[in-house]
Amino acid sequence: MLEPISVSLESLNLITLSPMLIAIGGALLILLIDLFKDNLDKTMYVMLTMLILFIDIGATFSLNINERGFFDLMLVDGISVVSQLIILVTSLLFIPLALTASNNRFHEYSYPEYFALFLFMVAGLQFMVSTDNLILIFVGLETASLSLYTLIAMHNTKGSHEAAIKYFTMGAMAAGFFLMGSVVVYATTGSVELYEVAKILQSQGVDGLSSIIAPLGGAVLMLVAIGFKVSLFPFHMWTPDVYEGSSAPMAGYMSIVPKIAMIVVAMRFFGIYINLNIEAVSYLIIIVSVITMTLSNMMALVQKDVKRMLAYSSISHAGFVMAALALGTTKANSSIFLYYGLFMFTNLGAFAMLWISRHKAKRFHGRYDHPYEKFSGMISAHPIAAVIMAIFMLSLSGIPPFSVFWGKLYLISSVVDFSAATGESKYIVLAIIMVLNSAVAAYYYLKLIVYMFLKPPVNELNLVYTNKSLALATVIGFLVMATILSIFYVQPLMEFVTYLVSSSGY
Amino acid sequence: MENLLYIALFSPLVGSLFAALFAMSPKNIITGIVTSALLLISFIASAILFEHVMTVGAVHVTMMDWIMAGDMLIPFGFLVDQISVTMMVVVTLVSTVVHIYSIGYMDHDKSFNRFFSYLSAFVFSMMVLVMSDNFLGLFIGWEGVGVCSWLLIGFWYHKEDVSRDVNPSISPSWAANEAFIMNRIADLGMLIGIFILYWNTGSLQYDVVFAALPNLSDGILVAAAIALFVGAMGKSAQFPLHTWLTDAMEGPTPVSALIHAATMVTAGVFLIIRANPLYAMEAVEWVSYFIASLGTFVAIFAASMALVCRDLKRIIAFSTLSQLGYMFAAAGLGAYWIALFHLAAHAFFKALLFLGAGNVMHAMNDELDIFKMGGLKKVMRWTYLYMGLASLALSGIGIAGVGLAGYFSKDAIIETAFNEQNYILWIILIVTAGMTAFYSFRQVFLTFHGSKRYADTEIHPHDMYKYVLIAMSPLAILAVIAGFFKGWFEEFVTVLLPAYKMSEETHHIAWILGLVVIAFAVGGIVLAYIKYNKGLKRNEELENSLVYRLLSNQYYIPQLYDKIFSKPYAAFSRFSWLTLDQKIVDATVDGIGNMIKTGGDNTRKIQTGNLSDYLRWMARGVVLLVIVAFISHQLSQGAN
Amino acid sequence: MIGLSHYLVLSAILFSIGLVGVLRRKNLLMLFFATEIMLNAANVAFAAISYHYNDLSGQMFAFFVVAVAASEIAVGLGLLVILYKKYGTLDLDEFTVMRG
Amino acid sequence: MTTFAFYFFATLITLLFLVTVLSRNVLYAMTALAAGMVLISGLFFMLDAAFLGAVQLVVYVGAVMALYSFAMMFFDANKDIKERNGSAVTVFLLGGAIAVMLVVIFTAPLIGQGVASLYPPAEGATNPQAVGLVLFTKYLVPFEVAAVMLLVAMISGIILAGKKMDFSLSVVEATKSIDSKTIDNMDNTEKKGDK
Repeated sequence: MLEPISVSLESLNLITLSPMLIAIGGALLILLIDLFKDNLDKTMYVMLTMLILFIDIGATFSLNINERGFFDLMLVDGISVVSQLIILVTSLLFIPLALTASNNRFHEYSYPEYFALFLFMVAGLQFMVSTDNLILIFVGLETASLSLYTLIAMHNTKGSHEAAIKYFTMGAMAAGFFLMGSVVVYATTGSVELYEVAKILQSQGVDGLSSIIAPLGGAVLMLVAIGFKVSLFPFHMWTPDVYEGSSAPMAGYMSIVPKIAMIVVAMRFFGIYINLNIEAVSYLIIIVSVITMTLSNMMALVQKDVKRMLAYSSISHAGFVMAALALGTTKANSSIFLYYGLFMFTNLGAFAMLWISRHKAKRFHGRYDHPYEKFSGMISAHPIAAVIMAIFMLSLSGIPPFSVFWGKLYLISSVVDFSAATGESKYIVLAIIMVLNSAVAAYYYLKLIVYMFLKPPVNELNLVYTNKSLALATVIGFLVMATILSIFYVQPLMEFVTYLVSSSGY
Repeated sequence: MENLLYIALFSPLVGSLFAALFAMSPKNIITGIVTSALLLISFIASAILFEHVMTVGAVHVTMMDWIMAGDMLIPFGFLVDQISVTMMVVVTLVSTVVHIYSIGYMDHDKSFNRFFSYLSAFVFSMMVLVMSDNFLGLFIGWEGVGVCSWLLIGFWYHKEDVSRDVNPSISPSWAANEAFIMNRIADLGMLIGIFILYWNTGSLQYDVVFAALPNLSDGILVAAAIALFVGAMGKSAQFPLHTWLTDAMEGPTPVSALIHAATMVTAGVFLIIRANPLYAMEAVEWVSYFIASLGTFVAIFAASMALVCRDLKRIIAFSTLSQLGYMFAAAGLGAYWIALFHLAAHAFFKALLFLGAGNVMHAMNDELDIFKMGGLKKVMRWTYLYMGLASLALSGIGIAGVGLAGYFSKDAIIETAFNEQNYILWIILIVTAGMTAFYSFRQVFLTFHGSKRYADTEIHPHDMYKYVLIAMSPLAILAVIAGFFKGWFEEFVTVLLPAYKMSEETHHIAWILGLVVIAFAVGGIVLAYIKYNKGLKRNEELENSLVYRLLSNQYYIPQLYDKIFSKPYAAFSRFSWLTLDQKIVDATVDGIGNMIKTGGDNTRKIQTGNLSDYLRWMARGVVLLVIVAFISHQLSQGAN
Repeated sequence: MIGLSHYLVLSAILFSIGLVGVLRRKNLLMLFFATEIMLNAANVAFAAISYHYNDLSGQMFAFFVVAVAASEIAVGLGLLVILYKKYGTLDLDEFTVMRG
Repeated sequence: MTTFAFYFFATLITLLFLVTVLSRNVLYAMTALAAGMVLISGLFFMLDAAFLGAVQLVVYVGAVMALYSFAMMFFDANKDIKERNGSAVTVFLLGGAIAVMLVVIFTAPLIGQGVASLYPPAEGATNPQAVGLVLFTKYLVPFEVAAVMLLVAMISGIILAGKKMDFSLSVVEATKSIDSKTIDNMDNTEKKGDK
């Protein structure tokens, strides 16, 4: 007979689980409420979800940094906390976008389960970032992804179904590659826990071609899965279609939250290689990200639809960020989080502006709902909306003093610093490519401004803000203020992020 | 003093915001008056600061620490020293005049309030640009004036696009975009320069950066100097990035006067003057020399185009280009204070010239073709006087220490070229001076003298409102007297800028040199007078008939001169304008844009919408990654 | 003697078979079959490595992969049902409205 | 004996999966898939992973296949599927290339040889017991997350296949879009903008 195992409760450090448990508990609560009381107004659910997210943020803040819990499975370190905060704040800003004008009720919000699935997804992503065990990463990732596919499809238009199936199928294939990557890691080191993997690789050494093949192959396979989620070329194909098909806020949400979670995983995984000075992996990531940002910029340039343009632009932003990830310095890693933190306000805001112009019956165009023409002459019809949209576009193109500018500034300066520190001039080339790309990118953002400010309106069917409600206006107002006033908080924010990131050695 | 500094800086911003409040409402004269008054306040504050700097010394305030993270510290402060206070006084003075002028000029425009909002916003950005004590603040001001310039050039955005044959600048929005894009290309260079400096000196503060310069390696100095100059080239429209400036004349005339003559375009010169410790380094000597040569080239290049131009505003724009060339020549030769002096003097008479042109346009119902004007001097007495004065100043008329503004400033530049024993530049600059005089007066005579060629149209010209004319008078006065302050100004700015003295020999023959210049200038005027004073017969093919008339009316110029020199020269002017300018330069810019676009179109084709294709691309991506990984491995092995 | 690498090569072959299926199938239902093969190929490898190192992590991983596969099918089939209702087909060549 | 069993299973599984991937008949494909899954559980038993083998049998052959057969009936797919499979060369080339790549990776020397096992099976425990011990201590959290995931899948399945999705609130059916003339105009303005 086997000995019973006794485990003391303190050693489990259950507090590390509290943020996820709050999200899961909240989701279950919503399901229960729905079970007992039908036909509650969606406002109630929105408020409840926001409350749960608030408590979740509080719980995340109260975590001690650099602790492990639950048989060392859970890992609460700086990047876990900062990414959870980004995820939760974005979610908190995303959920009120459900409160569209009362005459315009969209399909997904008629389900209380929407909010439950949303919270499950948040919990899955939180698990994904607060562990370095490949098993839990995989399970968390799949929980989040499966919820996300459903959330997209629940918008219930033909486009959203097409989007969901494309995302789902490509996601299944990416999951296969994630597993094969894990197999290679497991086969080479005998462990699926990244800190053990790092230790073993460190002790065994990886010099010579024969011993590098397996680790490099693992990195390639993992990069497929990571590249899919972060949308790097050529695994980005789903991005424009899925963003176009899903509702605008969901597209904005997807351009930030799942990506930041996967970036944390990438940081943990590729961090091993970078610490071991396996330069090939850094080059690999940099080459892919340079291709990504360049090609997606070129494709964004020729788009006719603003939403698709924003989709391509978010791919190019992701390429930007991945280039910094390959450096592995504290400054680069901190500026990645800063970048996404600042990008979040602007990008979510831009998508929210598309959202308020959405109309159930009137589509602007048989194929596109948000072509550039829709916004022409907007300055005369809706001056305030035009100015807000212009601010978001200026920010996205990295014009000071708006938020994304600071992100770009820190990101590029981290590359330059790295080059100065290592004395490798080729990283200066990378910085120049990044600057050139943002110069090209400015063209398509400014194109929208030109349409809004300098072109005459196309016809009567100009955008009518049917979707505008107090809640949406509040969220957008907040996002605009956050974008404009970034100059005042960027410095403490950077300090906070740097403190968190550096305290756990990234 | 600190308060005065903030008053000078922020009153334009307050004015702009005030006008912006009424941006959407119908014309309200109050916005014009309030913004003008605030600018006047700003001017007075600047003037007091000027006095303060002269008697006490520079004012340096740090408003706040802007970014402070890790090892990155960028305090945001303002510096009022001899250089910036000169710029401040010039900018606020010209702006005040232009604002008051615009109240009259924009009288009938329905976007009156919006115009003032933009214009004041421009002044604020310009003040940030000149007053900042670091490169980042300068860059922000730099971008700010770029955006305002874009908004103002495209102010009449509702005008339709037309073909290049009808209007060389197609439409205001097209011109605005061209200006913006060209400037962004240059800004990129500037940003790189700033980065190079920051990453090598660890700061963006002027004083810190300049103090650290001697420790840097030559290569870095040269790279920074070149990169910053690229930025300056864009803003100051130097070859080959000059095409936007003439097209920018699509904007309202006060805008041309303020932004595209007096202030913004001189920002490039300002940058070089500001960064004079860098450009004075031994290692970057040849960059400075290149700047001087390019400036000289632009001076004659632009002047040659002005010779054949028929468009009133474009002539002045070419002339601006040419004068900017002079300024760069001076700065490149190390005579920074002379460049700054010419900058200030030029601001006065060029703004006056533009405003005068605005009056003419206003009178002629926006007609710009000087061949369709003539004989306006009777009906527009004041404007005639102003433009005549300004043209005299531009041509640099004067003798024996008495003369108009241009006489002192431009001659000093030409003298500098001689003093540097750079006789090629000297000769080119002198010839340009002659050309300048010729085209300035060709324009004046064609506009104001001769017969009324507009007589068969419905136009009944009349002079501008009285208050507008009075408002222009300070500029006129300054255009006349500014030169007398030369010695005093030299004393004032050389506290900060390197003193530039002529050598003994130059000093001795200075009067001869001056005489040569005057001879050329007077020659130009006389030539113009002879050719155009009596008006223009416009019944024949213009280019040829001009040459023909010259031949038949030959007074001084022999036949040979016409055949060998004048005709090819006219052809060369046309060639440089049509081919060099439009075909090569424009085509290159367009070509790069098209290339990127085509690339986008082609790449876009892989996005077929078919899931199978996407999945296959993923698989291709895996194979691609393997190849890239292999290459990366080889690369990293090669590096070790 | 059958060693680890035999199993790993088998796993690689099975994975590639699944991949070929994913790439060539146009019918979404049959495409899903192929994704199952890919997941199973990974499971074989996990079980074999687990046996080789005498370490249970691999079996754990395989266990969770099975759970994930089951969940994916539930969601995937839900999507297929709704697609079939709206489009009347499962041929993915029909779902190409969004492109460019 | 094990050698024979391995090659027997391996060949059979490969062939069956090839049938799954290449067959034009859904029924054949599904049956082959199910049979392949059963044989894979045989491999698991050979690898001393009895519990995993059982799970494989129960979940795949029991649950997954049942789901697929229901789906097959729903989609009325009980006949040959017509597919325009296009360029078979690309597909097989890609598949082959990736197979070669994986084989190269797997046959490369594994540097973890001789590393001490982190989670060895408990002494004297049968495989299910040992699995249980690890699963409910170390891997309790993923286990619970997997439970959440299954809940998510259930909710998703119910919602997506539910009747409420038949009628969309997100669009009004009579979609009013701009006529083709406006689209032409759009193209024209675009061309003009390109200049």
